[in-house]
Amino acid sequence: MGILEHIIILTLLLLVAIAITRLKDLLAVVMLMGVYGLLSASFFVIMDAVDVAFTEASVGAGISTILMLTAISLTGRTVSPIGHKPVLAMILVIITGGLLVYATLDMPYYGLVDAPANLHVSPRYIHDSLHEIGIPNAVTSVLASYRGFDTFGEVVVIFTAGIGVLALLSVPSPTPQEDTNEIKSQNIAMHHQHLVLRVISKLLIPFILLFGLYVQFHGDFGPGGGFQAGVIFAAAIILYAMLFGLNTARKAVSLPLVRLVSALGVLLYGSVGIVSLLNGGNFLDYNVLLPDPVAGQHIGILLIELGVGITVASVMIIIFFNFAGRNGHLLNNQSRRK
Amino acid sequence: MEIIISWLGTLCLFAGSVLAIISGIGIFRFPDFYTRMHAVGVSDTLVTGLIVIGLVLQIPDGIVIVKLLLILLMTLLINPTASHALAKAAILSGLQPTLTKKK
Amino acid sequence: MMILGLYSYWIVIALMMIGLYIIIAQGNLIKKIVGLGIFQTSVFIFYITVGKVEGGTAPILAEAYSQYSNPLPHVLILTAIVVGIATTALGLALIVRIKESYGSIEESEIQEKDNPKC
Amino acid sequence: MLMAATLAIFVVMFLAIIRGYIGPTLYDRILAVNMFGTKTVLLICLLGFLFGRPEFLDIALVYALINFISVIAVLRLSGSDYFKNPPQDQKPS
Repeated sequence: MGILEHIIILTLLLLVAIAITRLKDLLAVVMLMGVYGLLSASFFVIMDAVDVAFTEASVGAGISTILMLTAISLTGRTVSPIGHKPVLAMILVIITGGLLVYATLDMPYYGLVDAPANLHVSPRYIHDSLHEIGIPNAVTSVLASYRGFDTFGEVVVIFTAGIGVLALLSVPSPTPQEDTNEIKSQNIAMHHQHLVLRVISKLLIPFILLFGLYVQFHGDFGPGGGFQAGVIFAAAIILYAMLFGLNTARKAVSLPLVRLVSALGVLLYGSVGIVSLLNGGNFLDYNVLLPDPVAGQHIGILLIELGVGITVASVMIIIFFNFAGRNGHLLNNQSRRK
Repeated sequence: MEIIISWLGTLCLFAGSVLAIISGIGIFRFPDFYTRMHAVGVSDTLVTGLIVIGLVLQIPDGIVIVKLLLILLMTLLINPTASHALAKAAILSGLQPTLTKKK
Repeated sequence: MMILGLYSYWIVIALMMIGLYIIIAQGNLIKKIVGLGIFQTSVFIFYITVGKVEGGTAPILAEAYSQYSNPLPHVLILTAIVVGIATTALGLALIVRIKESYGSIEESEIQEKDNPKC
Repeated sequence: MLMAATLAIFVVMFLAIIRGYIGPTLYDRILAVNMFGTKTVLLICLLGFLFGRPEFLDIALVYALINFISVIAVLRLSGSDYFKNPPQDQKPS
């Protein structure tokens, strides 16, 4: 069961990847990258990795497409052809691939129950996590509790990337006085052009935000958690910025505040660790947070997932606004088309 | 009664699959953007509706039905909107439909 | 049996090599980032495939199931995906700045501007 | 029947990928990606039922929403100056 879908999806993935190498139009490449993301997410569903599929769905098909598009709108669309045939690259790639294929001959076959990778720590996670941590989603308990320190590192990496984008791309925001009239006229022009979209989005945006919160707090019981929720939350705000103009969105979502909040998320995560140190446990050992260890785990996981969600959402918003703000006309007054 | 419902579900799934393949052929074979648009835009929502209803009829579990209906609702909102936006953007960008086929 | 058992690894390798080929052979910087993305996804697929257990189900524990897939690779890849998009954004930001100062995102043109003599 | 529907979805996905590859205009590609997205939503629903754990439909819901956002993003962003002049070779090489 499942082997047929498995093979079909992998073959489709390969086809899309080959198509991507052959296309010269960067927009088409980005579109196919979106397809690639959707396909790999479906593959993750077949592989039982529902949390990963969740993340890949919101990141690979959503945010990454949007970021690539914004970048392309700043750099141009065509790929100029290279003068020579890359024979050397081809040879190198074929040799490496051949060696890797040779190495797979020693790999355990797909899906073996007693493959070495599945014998080491995973039985502990599967058998003991329910009464050690007390939540059914083993992925969340490993992510937030057993490997909490690792996840802390990942959150810091995301935060650092946000700072990096800020350092590279941030532009001084326009002064509010000269803005107001311009925003109004743009708003009217855009209102005519995107009427249907705006009405539907006004219905959808609250729903998406609510759904983001559901994913954030339901992550203990089903697929979801801070990473996915953060991305979904940011996607809703990006949708708002795209349909109502960047300047209007800047008014609704204060960027200095978002910058502050992105740091607060990391701080929240770290301070949970500090509090558990003060209570006499190890760093990020939630057992000591409350008298009852399982309740302590609950509150600890809730807090650090919140920290993750806040940081991820605000970093994604920072990244998008800085990319889009780089090209001042990108989202504001392009409605001059007839 | 249950047999009828499950057969109804199967029927919905079957109709959905057939329509899906027809729309797939449409997007592949039709000559220009607007005809392809109509093949997809018209059938996509119906296919989603049929398959989701087919799945609803197959399962008695409450929360799953709620989620499926939520998906159906979202699709009913999103698909026509996306089709509308796409067609409007195409016509505004000056893409002309192929009116007569050149021989 | 061997083909079925190793098929996913071979596809992973093919995807990885396609990504590598794009990174080496294409001159356009955005295309290189796309190649990096393909390479990265191939690693994700590899990890997830390794964690799959035949007959297992998603590692969301419930009474009715006894066999689960390995949750550890899921955790590693879940965080890796979000970190991946953050680093991709950083790369794209660098490319935007390169475009602004060099006026091009083609590797050969950038090199010409750096060393006009060669 | 679930299996047959899944296979039908795969066939449609394949056709959509081909349309996304050959284009020829940007809008054809967006159309193909949009269709691919809705088909992925269905695929996830069907796979959940096929593997006997249909409670993970949240993923399909996310797909539907994110797909909408990315289609809107393409349409909004493709209005910028660089995109108005399409490249000379519209066909893939």
